[in-house]
Amino acid sequence: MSLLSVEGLGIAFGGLKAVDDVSFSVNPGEIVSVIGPNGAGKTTLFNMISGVYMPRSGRVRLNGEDVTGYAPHLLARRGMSRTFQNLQIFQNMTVLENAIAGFHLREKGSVFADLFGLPGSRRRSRDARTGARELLARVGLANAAELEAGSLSYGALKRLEIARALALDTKVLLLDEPAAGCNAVETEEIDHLIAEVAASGVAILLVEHDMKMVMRISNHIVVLDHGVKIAEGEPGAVSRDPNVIAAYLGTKTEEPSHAHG
Amino acid sequence: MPELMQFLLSGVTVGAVYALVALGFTIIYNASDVVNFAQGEFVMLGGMITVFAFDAGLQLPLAALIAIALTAAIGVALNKLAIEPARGAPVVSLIIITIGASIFIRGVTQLVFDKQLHRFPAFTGDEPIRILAATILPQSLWVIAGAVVVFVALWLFFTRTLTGKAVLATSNNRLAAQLVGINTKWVMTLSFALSAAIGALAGVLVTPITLTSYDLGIALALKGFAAAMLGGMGNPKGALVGGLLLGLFEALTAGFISSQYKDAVAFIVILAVLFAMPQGLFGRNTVNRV
Amino acid sequence: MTMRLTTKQTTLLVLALIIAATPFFFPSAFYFRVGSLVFVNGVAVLGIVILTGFAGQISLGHAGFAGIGAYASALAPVHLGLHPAFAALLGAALSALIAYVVGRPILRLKGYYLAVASLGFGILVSMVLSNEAWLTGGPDGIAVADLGLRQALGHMGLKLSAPEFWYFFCGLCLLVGAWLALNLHDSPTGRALRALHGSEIAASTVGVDVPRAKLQAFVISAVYASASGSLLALQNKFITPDVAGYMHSIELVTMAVLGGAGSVLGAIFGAGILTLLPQVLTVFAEYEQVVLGLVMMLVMIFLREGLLPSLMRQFTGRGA
Amino acid sequence: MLTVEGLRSRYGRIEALHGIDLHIDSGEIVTIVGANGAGKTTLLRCLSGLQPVSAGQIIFRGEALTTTPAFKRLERGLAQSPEGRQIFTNLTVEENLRLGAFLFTDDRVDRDMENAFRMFPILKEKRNLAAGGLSGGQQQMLAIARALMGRPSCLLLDEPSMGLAPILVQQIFDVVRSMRDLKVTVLLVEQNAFGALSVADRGYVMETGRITMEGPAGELLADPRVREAYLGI
Amino acid sequence: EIRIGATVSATGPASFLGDPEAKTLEMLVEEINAKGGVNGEQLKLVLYDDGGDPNKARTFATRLVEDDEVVAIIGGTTTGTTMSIVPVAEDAEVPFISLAGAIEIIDPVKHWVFKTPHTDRMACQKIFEDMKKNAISKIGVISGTDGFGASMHKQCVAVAGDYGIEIAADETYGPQDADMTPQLTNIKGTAGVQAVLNAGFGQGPSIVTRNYSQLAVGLPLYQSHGVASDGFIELAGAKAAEGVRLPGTALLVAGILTEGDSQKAVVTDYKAAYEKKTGSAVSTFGGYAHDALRILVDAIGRAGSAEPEAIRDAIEGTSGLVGTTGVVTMAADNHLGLDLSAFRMLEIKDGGWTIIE
Ligand SMILES: Nc1ncnc2c1ncn2[C@@H]1O[C@H](COP(=O)(O)OP(=O)(O)OP(=O)(O)O)[C@@H](O)[C@H]1O
Ligand SMILES: Nc1ncnc2c1ncn2[C@@H]1O[C@H](COP(=O)(O)OP(=O)(O)OP(=O)(O)O)[C@@H](O)[C@H]1O
Ligand SMILES: [Mg+2]
Ligand SMILES: [Mg+2]
Repeated sequence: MSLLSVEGLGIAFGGLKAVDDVSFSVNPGEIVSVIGPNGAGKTTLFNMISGVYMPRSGRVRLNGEDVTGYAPHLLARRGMSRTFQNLQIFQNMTVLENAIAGFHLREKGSVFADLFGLPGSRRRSRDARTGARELLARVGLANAAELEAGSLSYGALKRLEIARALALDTKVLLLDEPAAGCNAVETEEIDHLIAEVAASGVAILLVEHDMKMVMRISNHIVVLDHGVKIAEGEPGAVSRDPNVIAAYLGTKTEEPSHAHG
Repeated sequence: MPELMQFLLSGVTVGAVYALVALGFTIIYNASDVVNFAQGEFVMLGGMITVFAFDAGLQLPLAALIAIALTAAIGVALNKLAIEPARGAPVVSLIIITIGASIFIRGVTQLVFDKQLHRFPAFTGDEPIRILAATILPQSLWVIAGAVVVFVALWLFFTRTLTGKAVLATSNNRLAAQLVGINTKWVMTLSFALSAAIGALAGVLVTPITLTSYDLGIALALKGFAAAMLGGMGNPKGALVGGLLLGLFEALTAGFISSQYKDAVAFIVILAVLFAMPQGLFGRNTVNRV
Repeated sequence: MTMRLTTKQTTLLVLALIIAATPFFFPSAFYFRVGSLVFVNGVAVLGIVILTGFAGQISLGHAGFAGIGAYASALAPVHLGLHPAFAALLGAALSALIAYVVGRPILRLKGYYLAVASLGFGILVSMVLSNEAWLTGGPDGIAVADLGLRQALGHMGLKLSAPEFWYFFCGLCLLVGAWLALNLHDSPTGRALRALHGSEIAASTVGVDVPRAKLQAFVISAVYASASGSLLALQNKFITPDVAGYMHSIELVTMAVLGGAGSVLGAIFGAGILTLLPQVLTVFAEYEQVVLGLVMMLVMIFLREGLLPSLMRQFTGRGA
Repeated sequence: MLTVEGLRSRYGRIEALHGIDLHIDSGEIVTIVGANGAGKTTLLRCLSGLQPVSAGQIIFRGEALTTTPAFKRLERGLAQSPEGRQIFTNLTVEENLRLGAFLFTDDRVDRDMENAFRMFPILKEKRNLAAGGLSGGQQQMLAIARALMGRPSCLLLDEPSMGLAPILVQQIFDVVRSMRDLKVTVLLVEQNAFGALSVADRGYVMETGRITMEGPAGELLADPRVREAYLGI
Repeated sequence: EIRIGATVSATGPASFLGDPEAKTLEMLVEEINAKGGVNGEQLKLVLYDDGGDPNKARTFATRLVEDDEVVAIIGGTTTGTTMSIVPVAEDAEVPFISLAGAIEIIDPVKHWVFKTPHTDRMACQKIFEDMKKNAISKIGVISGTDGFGASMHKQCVAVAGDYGIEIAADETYGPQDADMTPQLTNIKGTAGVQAVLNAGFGQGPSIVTRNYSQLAVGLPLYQSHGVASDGFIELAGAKAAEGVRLPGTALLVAGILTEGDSQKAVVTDYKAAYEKKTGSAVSTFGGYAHDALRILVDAIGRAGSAEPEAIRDAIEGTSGLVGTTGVVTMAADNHLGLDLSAFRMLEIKDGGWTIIE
């Protein structure tokens, strides 16, 4: 059974059907990419899956359980985490604290233990701190740990978000344009990170406009246009699909061809 | 029911006072996202300066004009000296600054003028006007008319003029506003001048009804704030409707339920409305995509 | 062991030192009185630190809880025969309960909408306190029973005058309050609060139950306010509805923000400044308001993170 | 047209730019490439006046611009499409564009707006909706279109292709190219170094607050260091 | 030098009362010192403004006794502030003369506590006496929700029965309200009401009076001593205020007191001096402060000592002292020393005050 499955999901804003009857599924260890033109409904799809928006129709199943419209923190408890296209950083905290916040589910205990600083609470904090430092090292932000999060550059914030999302005991990870704002070399680093995470058995759902990256790491690609799924399949097949080329890829003159694969 | 009619007239009178104060909040809020807690002091200044100018022998219209101009200047000074230097500070800090400013203005007023209650004559006499067995003072009509005129002017300003849009843009994204060539400092100056002038105008209109004294501002600011939030902060329509509704709730509660708890009932209604509509009746629903 | 822990220990140490050492410079009991007021206000302000500084939620009605605490201490001994100390505890429990019930709906609101809703709550409380004169004594206030602890200490050989007793007792309460708040700051719950302050949506995606966390902050801060109200009532042995008034709510928020809402020591510092200021300004009573207003504006303009954090930054290059 | 000499800028105590020298001739397209945190955005913010300069000079069309307030720089002809898009989320798409031409009240405003709509048809579709509801890429288009509404003689673009679908990325580079015909000077900051260097005349490479390389775009594109560090080849 | 302490509400919601009190105290101390002081010693007034906050009042009271080492305290503009000063004065054993109205201040008698204003109860009694005289037995009451209005309301409800008066309608308004027509409409609509009584101070009563005339209620309107100042007629408007009755002090009608009136000299002097010094009209409240200081100075003089205990005893022995509020004669069981005769029933006629007894 697939870990995450989406069945006939749909939502509308005003008259606009932003997402319309979209279905697909993701298995553990698999990387599924959602691509499509700007405004196709990719982020909206993410928002419905992760409980930010309430879908108007359709179902989201996590591990077989119907979790449609569950609040994000309930989904987090069930192992879903995500990053945001429009960065959502805790600006009032340090980089390290941002990462520690990712461990919330593992470190939280009773308020009383926290108020009275009981040993249990202190130990959990300590563990989270250690874990967070490791994660920061993994995304290349070890040196920035004590800085205020607000002082990072865009690309660094992007990576901080990924670190925070990884901190959860994730089973399903939703990444919304993780490589935006990163150059080709940095993108490749993120590639590796994602592949590594997937290899550990996490189901990954990825939205990304960097086709090199998408083609390189996806097992499966879903193509949206105007909220509707217009194609689906292996990277190779999708990239040759004339509909996809017309709606999304265009004729590629800008990409250095030898960088493919 | 003549009682009902009387309650309604009372509600509209008081509501128009609240609406005028609430309308004063809109411009500064729209330019900077700051609720200016010194708005009540502008109302007070409008009344007090008029009183003293009038007592000094000036014609009432002239006294009122001086009061409005002076208050606008004070508004500009407040912006230049206190708000502008604190640019970029978090909103709570700005709230504290405006509260500080209101205390300061109150303190100075009490030194420059006095701590007595004052009033000046109603514009068109005190002969009550009868409407369906109930009565209303002519000055109330002035207040209502004032609220409506200010509302229309503000509404046109924000929907029909580029300057109005520039004001909105400034609060929405100050950096971007500068990038498109908006002189955000000037926008702020303008906003404070206008807000203060509207406040002073309110003071001039309501003083014959409510009387004025150096410490009248707090109560008015609170009610005006509540009214503005009920209607939805930043929207002139909200300020007008919120003010009138608040006045009506109070009057009807005082009339039919309990005068002791009229303010309580008004607040409970506000809570209920906000519960159903967290942005107030006409508040803009900010979309922030993630 | 880590940086953070030392911050906490320094804060507590500094606080304890101030409480213990300043009395050596006190020429009269009046100073004990003022000192204890600083601490009483400090306790309430700590609640604001948790609610506003940590969780970023504005309340303009927190004095309402101080009112509940104060009047519980005044009324429970008379009507329920409780010892004043238990009455104060009852007040805290009642405040927590009311905060729990009220907090649920109003914490859904944001920013100024939350401000106006909490304002309404505060006004409601003070209105009940002054309107229900049969129970509360109305606007003119009501007498409060003696706590009796001073006498008890006296019997045990520790003889303190009333101002001395209240100074040290309130100081102790403040220390405990500060210790709790500091614990919270660097605990999982505290981080969750600060996280939702930064971004509610991101906080919830990392698993923070945002409404619940806000409610926790609200309830905890209500208990602080209630304790502060009880201390005030017990110390003054007399209480009026002003304790729950709008002005008092504003005062509390101002103290917190002026001193530095995000910092425990800073906020207490703010409570100190605003409590002492009127006493200092009596020399030019006429200008008191003018000066108070000016101080508020100047601090916020030039030290926008609040007095203490800004000053610390000046000296050490980093916030408190 | 635009000359920058010894430009330094700091965030609090930390200096982000350690003396930048660069120049752009009239009508030129110049690109800056560099890793995350190199200081590209900071440099553009200095140029458009959003970020205070601690030392050095900015000279634009022969006049010093260093202390000119941000809002006056558009009057001089300098427009920016900033990082993070910075659109007016509470205003409609059309209002955003109209404000882009805040300085103008002539008929050309309408024509420019029609042009913008032709360039990005989706914006026309959404003209009466709050810009905050747009998708990330749509907002990016709006930010670029808004900058163009200001009739700049020099356009500063901070990662204009970010978040855009490949088909639109091509289009953005086409737009940049078309600036050459309109005699608009362009300073382009891009992570898509390949694309940027392909359209640009010249390029600079920035590393931790310093310019470390400069030259004609073609040369940089061929430089092995650039290829390894920024093109991933 | 004899140090006298005072804490009044010169600012805040009760500044309407506290401001003239502060000015009066300053003026009189200056006057007394100019005339050589008391017992050959100069008076030193330590005056604080508590802003109407009982908590602050208590702190200032502590400061007065602990730091300023005053021999007596005057103050407590409101009942709330007074009640929080009382424990301080009692503990420190310093005589305290309050300027607030409530009867609780001196009933039961507290060893160190005195007061100068009539009690609210006396104001109610005076008004009800007049109503009774006019065969009024059913009235409507409207009162402010502030301390003054609430306290007077409570007392009036308590003593109404003594005069055979029934309160058929009972309404309130907030101290800063702008319109009271709904409440007055309800009173007007209550069957059988023969008169209306308004307990309050500040702008409320002026607005009530104007609304009352707007609604053409047509029944006698009684105001409280809380509005007893010339300013009231001006604020309410002479036309609206016409016929309003209230219990006032001699101070208010200084000009029309008969030559033989024992208070004439005192009130005329005070009024003239105050109005010259401040440029604003005297009010009953300044008069309270005037009387408090006079009583204190008189007591110090008689005691021949500035010891708190001696002063206290002397205050208790005050007899026949002519003040602005009345002729004060205290006793061990009477720390007020005024009776109903000190109030005069006044009516506003042709924009001025007349005595109707
Ligand atoms: N809250 C909202 N209010 C109004 N319209 C919305 C809202 N959310 C999404 N939309 C609309 O739904 C459509 C899909 O938007 P979405 O953000 O999902 O696109 P996307 O595929 O993520 O695009 P991009 O690649 O540019 O990020 C867009 O046309 C957008 O304007
Ligand atoms: N608000 C800030 N406060 C403190 N430091 C900052 C701030 N903004 C940026 N910095 C620092 O300045 C340096 C340059 O950042 P800048 O944003 O200019 O980089 P960039 O080249 O645009 O990177 P990216 O490609 O990630 O957008 C970085 O080290 C960053 O951490
Ligand atoms: Mg998207
Ligand atoms: Mg950048």
